[in-house]
Amino acid sequence: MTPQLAMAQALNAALSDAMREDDRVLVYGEDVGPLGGVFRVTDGLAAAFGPQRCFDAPLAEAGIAGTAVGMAMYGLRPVIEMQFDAFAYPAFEQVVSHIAKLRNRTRGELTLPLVIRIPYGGGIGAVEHHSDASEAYYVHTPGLHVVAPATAQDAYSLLRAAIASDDPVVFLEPKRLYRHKGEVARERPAEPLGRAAVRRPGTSATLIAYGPAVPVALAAAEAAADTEGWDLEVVDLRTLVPFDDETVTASVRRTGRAVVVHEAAGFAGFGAEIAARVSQRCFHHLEAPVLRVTGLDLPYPPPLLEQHHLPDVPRVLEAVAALQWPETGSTS
Amino acid sequence: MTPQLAMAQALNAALSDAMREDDRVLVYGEDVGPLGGVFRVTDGLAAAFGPQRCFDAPLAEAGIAGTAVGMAMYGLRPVIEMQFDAFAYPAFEQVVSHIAKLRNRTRGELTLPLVIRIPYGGGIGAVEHHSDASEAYYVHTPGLHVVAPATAQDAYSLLRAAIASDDPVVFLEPKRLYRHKGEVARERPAEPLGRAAVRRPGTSATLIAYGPAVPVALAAAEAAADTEGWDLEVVDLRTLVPFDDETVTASVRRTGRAVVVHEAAGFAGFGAEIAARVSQRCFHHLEAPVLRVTGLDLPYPPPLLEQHHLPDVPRVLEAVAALQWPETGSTS
Amino acid sequence: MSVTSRPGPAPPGTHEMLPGAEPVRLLDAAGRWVGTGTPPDAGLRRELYRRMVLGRQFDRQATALGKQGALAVYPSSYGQEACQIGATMALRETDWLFPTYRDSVALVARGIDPFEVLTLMRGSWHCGYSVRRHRTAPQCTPLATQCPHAVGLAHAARLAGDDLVSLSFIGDGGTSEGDFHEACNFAAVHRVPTVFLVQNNQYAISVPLAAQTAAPTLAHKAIGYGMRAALVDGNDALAVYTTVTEAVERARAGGGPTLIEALTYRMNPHTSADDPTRYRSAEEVAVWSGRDPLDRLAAHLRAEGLLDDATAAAYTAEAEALAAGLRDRMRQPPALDPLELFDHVYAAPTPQLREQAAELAARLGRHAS
Amino acid sequence: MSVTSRPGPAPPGTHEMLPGAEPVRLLDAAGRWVGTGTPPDAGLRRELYRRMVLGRQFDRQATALGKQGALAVYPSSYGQEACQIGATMALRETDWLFPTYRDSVALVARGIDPFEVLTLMRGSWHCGYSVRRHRTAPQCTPLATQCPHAVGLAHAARLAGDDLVSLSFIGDGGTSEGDFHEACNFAAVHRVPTVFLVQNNQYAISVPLAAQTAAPTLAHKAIGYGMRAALVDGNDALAVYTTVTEAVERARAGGGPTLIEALTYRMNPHTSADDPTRYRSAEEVAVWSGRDPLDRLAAHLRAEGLLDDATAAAYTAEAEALAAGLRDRMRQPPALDPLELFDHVYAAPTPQLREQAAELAARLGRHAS
Ligand SMILES: Cc1ncc(C[n+]2csc(CCOP(=O)(O)OP(=O)(O)O)c2C)c(N)n1
Ligand SMILES: Cc1ncc(C[n+]2csc(CCOP(=O)(O)OP(=O)(O)O)c2C)c(N)n1
Ligand SMILES: [Mg+2]
Ligand SMILES: [Mg+2]
Repeated sequence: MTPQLAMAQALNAALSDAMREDDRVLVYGEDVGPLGGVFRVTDGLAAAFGPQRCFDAPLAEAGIAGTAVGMAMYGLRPVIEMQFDAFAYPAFEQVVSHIAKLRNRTRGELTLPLVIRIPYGGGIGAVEHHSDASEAYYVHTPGLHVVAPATAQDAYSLLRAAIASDDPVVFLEPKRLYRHKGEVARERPAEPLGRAAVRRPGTSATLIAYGPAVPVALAAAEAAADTEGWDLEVVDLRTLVPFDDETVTASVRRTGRAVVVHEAAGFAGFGAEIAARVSQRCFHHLEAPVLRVTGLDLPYPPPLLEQHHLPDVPRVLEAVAALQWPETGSTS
Repeated sequence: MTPQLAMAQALNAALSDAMREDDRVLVYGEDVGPLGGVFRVTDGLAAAFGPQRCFDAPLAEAGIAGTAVGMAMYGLRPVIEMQFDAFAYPAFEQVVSHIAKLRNRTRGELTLPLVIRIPYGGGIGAVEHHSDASEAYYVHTPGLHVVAPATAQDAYSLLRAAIASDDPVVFLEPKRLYRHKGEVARERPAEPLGRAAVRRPGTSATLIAYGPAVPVALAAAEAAADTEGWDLEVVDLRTLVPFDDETVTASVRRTGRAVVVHEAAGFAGFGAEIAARVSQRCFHHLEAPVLRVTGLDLPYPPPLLEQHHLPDVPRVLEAVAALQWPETGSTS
Repeated sequence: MSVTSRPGPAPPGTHEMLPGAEPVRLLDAAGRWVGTGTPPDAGLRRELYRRMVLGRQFDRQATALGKQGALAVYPSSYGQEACQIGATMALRETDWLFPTYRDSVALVARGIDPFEVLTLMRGSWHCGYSVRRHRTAPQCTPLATQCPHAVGLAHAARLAGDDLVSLSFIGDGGTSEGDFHEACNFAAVHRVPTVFLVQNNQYAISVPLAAQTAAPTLAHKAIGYGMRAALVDGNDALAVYTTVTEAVERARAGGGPTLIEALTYRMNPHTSADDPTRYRSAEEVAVWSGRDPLDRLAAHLRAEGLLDDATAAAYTAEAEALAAGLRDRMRQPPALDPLELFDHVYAAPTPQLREQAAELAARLGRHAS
Repeated sequence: MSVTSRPGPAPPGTHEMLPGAEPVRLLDAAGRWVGTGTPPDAGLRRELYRRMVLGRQFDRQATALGKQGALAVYPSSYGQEACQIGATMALRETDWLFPTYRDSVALVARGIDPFEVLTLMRGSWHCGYSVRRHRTAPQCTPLATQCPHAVGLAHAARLAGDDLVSLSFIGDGGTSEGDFHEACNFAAVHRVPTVFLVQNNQYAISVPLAAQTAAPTLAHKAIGYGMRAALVDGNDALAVYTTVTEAVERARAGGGPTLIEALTYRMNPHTSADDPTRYRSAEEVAVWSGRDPLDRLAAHLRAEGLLDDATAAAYTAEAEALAAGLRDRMRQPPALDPLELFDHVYAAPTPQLREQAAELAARLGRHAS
């Protein structure tokens, strides 16, 4: 029987399996050693693999990202942790000006097998700076892959794939799903990055989501099926870059309607790219404009107000209801 | 007669007028003092206003941005210069986690009248890191205004408006327009930020552009009028945040077709937001999908190849041609 | 701006940029005065102690609220009262304080309503007190980023001819960040009237000092900026108070910045969410328990006849009243208006924010303002 | 990874973390040996000089190409040959060099084809030489960002049990950046086999050292990291070579990192686009003209009988041939394929890049590969 693991445990398993199979893989960051990470994703790795393979660096994100570049240049495969989205910003120059560009700069001579793990997003009642959703900064930076799992299995498989990739990967781990359990088959071969998954087939409209928005989209689809009679398809992007146009476009061409759901602020968020591509590629199939249900265009609110910021089932359903349904179907 | 000034001179005039009118305005950064900036935008300011009002800070962008926060907290109105887009990245944490958020954090008690000037974009034959177009990172960050002038007059007026604003402004100066001349009326009152301008009225389709892409769009419109008989409207956004939905939407509803032009990489670039908004807001008026003509999804190329990356007139015309014109108009 | 370069004290000599071989200590373990000069004024010493008692009790209450889930998180100051309060009391009202998430007790000592202090940790807003009135920046979470703010503010004040000083708190871990480096360097080059106080509590969450630096002490960083250095026993409130006062007054007089390292210990977990048994021993904690800053100052005051049982009891009672009041006020659910979210993004909401506010208002069954 | 913690030299004592009162100088102004030990091997000294002559001529040629517009930009090394070449020659072939945009002459001395060195400045690609073959990172433009790379690489090598050392060049201005701080700190804490060589050429573009630091010297930053420090006359090739060699070999033996400051001067404008008359005086330049590093080493070699007119002429001829060859090759227009742009973004182009490549190919009238 496939064991049930929480997403944090699935990630831990992925790190540990990767470290066991390939001694070039090493893990470092802040509090990832003896403490096992503030979310315990690196729990036990220092003990199992020793302080050379899993250790705490001085508290300096640019330094962590920058030294990882050097390590990758020498043939290691570093997996570094940024403690929260907002604490990756000090490393931004290293990420944008080096990590994303080193392969290109050297005409492919240097590869950069490096994974930047970032506990991602909000919804955990945390104080300021602990709930940012920063994917828009990374997806716009050519040279980076960007991954956001929504299930424990994907957390495992996609992290294995990220570590196996010869390109740098920004790996966004939805904090509020860390304790969500799911079946995790560890023997499954790592899939290539870049494939979306249809989590729920449907015919009325397509919900496009990733990371922590996927369970919201699925819940909305269930609610819509129960109460409104809409049969919503849910596409989980899994990998933001490379983007799986094929799956997304095929779905929307079939359903003719689409809503994008994500947690980050909407303005110039990743949903803008999705909506723009879908609007262009499915132009003649669309019955209604592509809508977006996203975080508000605000600095992340204090935790006691975060529920108003985060997309939830009612907001998704509201958007679906606004998809210009033919008269007959408009009331239920 | 209104004098002709190069854009760099217009910016210099704006700084100098603002400093003269308001002694809370001060200018600092790297090489902005005796040298007058690598593009000479701050030429003469140190001599005219003294080394306290215009000076060179130690070479440290986070330090420059971070000290500016403290200065603004004390009531000054700092205008800081980042030498090139890519050299603003070290300040990213200060910009995102503080500059954009301090007003919000303090429930409006602290305002943050601070301008970050960034020589923006490419097309000047410069080596790596000197030609990035980084607006997507800023426009997605709530709390920041983002401005990109395309004419000498706007460079003057919008910089005055930015300095007058009580909110932080990221001010993107198109490097390759620094030497472009135009009439500059210095006595004109500063306009509020947030208004786009129709640079060329037209009826066939709308070109939406900002900063260095505006002259390209205008040239394309002229070429189209001459050779293809299309009458293209050109909207210059001027201010990216706040976004002037009204002007843009009105134009596209009238023309029914739109092409967005910008220099940054297309994927999840600001053009995605524009295309997504226009697609949604003008859904029933659109005769064709909104297209984007942008930089390629690559690290900025070496200068001898940059012309293949940057939007140019032929690419804009190609996109316009692809706007699903009715059969009769498809050949000329 | 009307600044002229005022003649100030001479720049520091090389020896002043290096800390002494031993930390400055004015009270020995038993609270005996071992300083060379005379101790600070008796009233001040008592007041220091009183605020430490209040601070300790506040911290205990906040820790309890954290455990009960009434706060989103609480990073305790237990053990660091001498640093936080000694330093805060060295400031004038017109000076500016730049605290971190760790420094709630400093804020209470600064006279900020304890309930307002906890707004951030409670999660009802990001800052609950008036920054301007208290001349105290919001508690800063992104490590070391408050340092350049403090430097910029003090520099601006100096340009304006105002004789105020800023003080930034920072942790041992925070000194590893680039922003600390850039702030120190700017301050030293421009001789900014600012003081950096490193509370070296030996850990950055789980990471011990040895994994943070190989320097003889953190105070040894000062000479790399050309700044004065001081190393002080951070559990000795009089030593902290005196050292910070000297640095602040020298800065005020135009003598430039100082980097002070105060040696102390974080007695509690990093925050209510932390499990310190994973990375440090009970023995180590026990050693530091024996160095309690309140006990030390109390012993001193009693030996000097500055504290009797009645006064001590009065302080305790005041502290308990503070805690009880805090507890009570925390019981009231916060009055929060979600629509206020839109009010403080910009001076005036953008058209897009107005649309979003209207949508939220509609969802809440209300009209947008 | 098969690392065990090898017993290495002891960590530095506090006094070793501070530079000497005077910069290390082995040749006086007239080229006389003033060191305590014996000078480096005669062949080596001659080779140093030969490479300096080649470097100087290369630099002159590149500067001319910059002025003619054949290069996008050229940051000259003129005056800094002793630093760049002395340091580079202290490395083994297996060691790694992390240069900046300023260090073209170091790359030539490292044995990289001068034409390939200039690829970045010419603008045909971002790096023109094989990084792996030469164990030389691409020339780095974002200031100080190369330092953590050098640290990470050397740390990885140590983990792998390889006894190599990395050396990063950095400018005086670059030391103000946070990345320098973070790199130094990591290196010292983990005792990484790396050397930081600060070429203090007195200016960061237009900004003089005094606006960059108030420290007694930049080498005084070392003690703040717990690292060994050295201050050296950067126009004395033997002093640079010897000091860097010591640091490199100590690092190799497990003795940890060293921060070296080399005092020198940027004789030319910052780059071909700069106008130094705006910020420095002709007198100042003239003073440093009198301290030319080539002249000093030449005087030494001649006095020691290690350089005669014939050899000098041979070096000059070799240098002129190098420059002429460079000039000729620069005349050929670069063979660039725009479609190659898509090949190196990822290991395999994304579907989106394949689309864009096809579009560009169509525009160029070609088929995408
Ligand atoms: C830039 C940044 N990186 C990481 C964090 C996460 N974080 C919060 S507290 C902390 C440890 C800080 O240690 P120290 O500076 O010693 O202060 P202390 O908590 O001990 O008072 C870390 C890593 C952060 N807040 N900011
Ligand atoms: C992060 C960053 N900020 C700014 C620049 C622009 N810039 C290029 S060279 C330079 C001066 C560097 O001075 P220094 O470190 O002393 O080196 P030198 O040029 O004198 O060799 C500046 C500011 C840059 N390249 N990178
Ligand atoms: Mg600490
Ligand atoms: Mg320099």
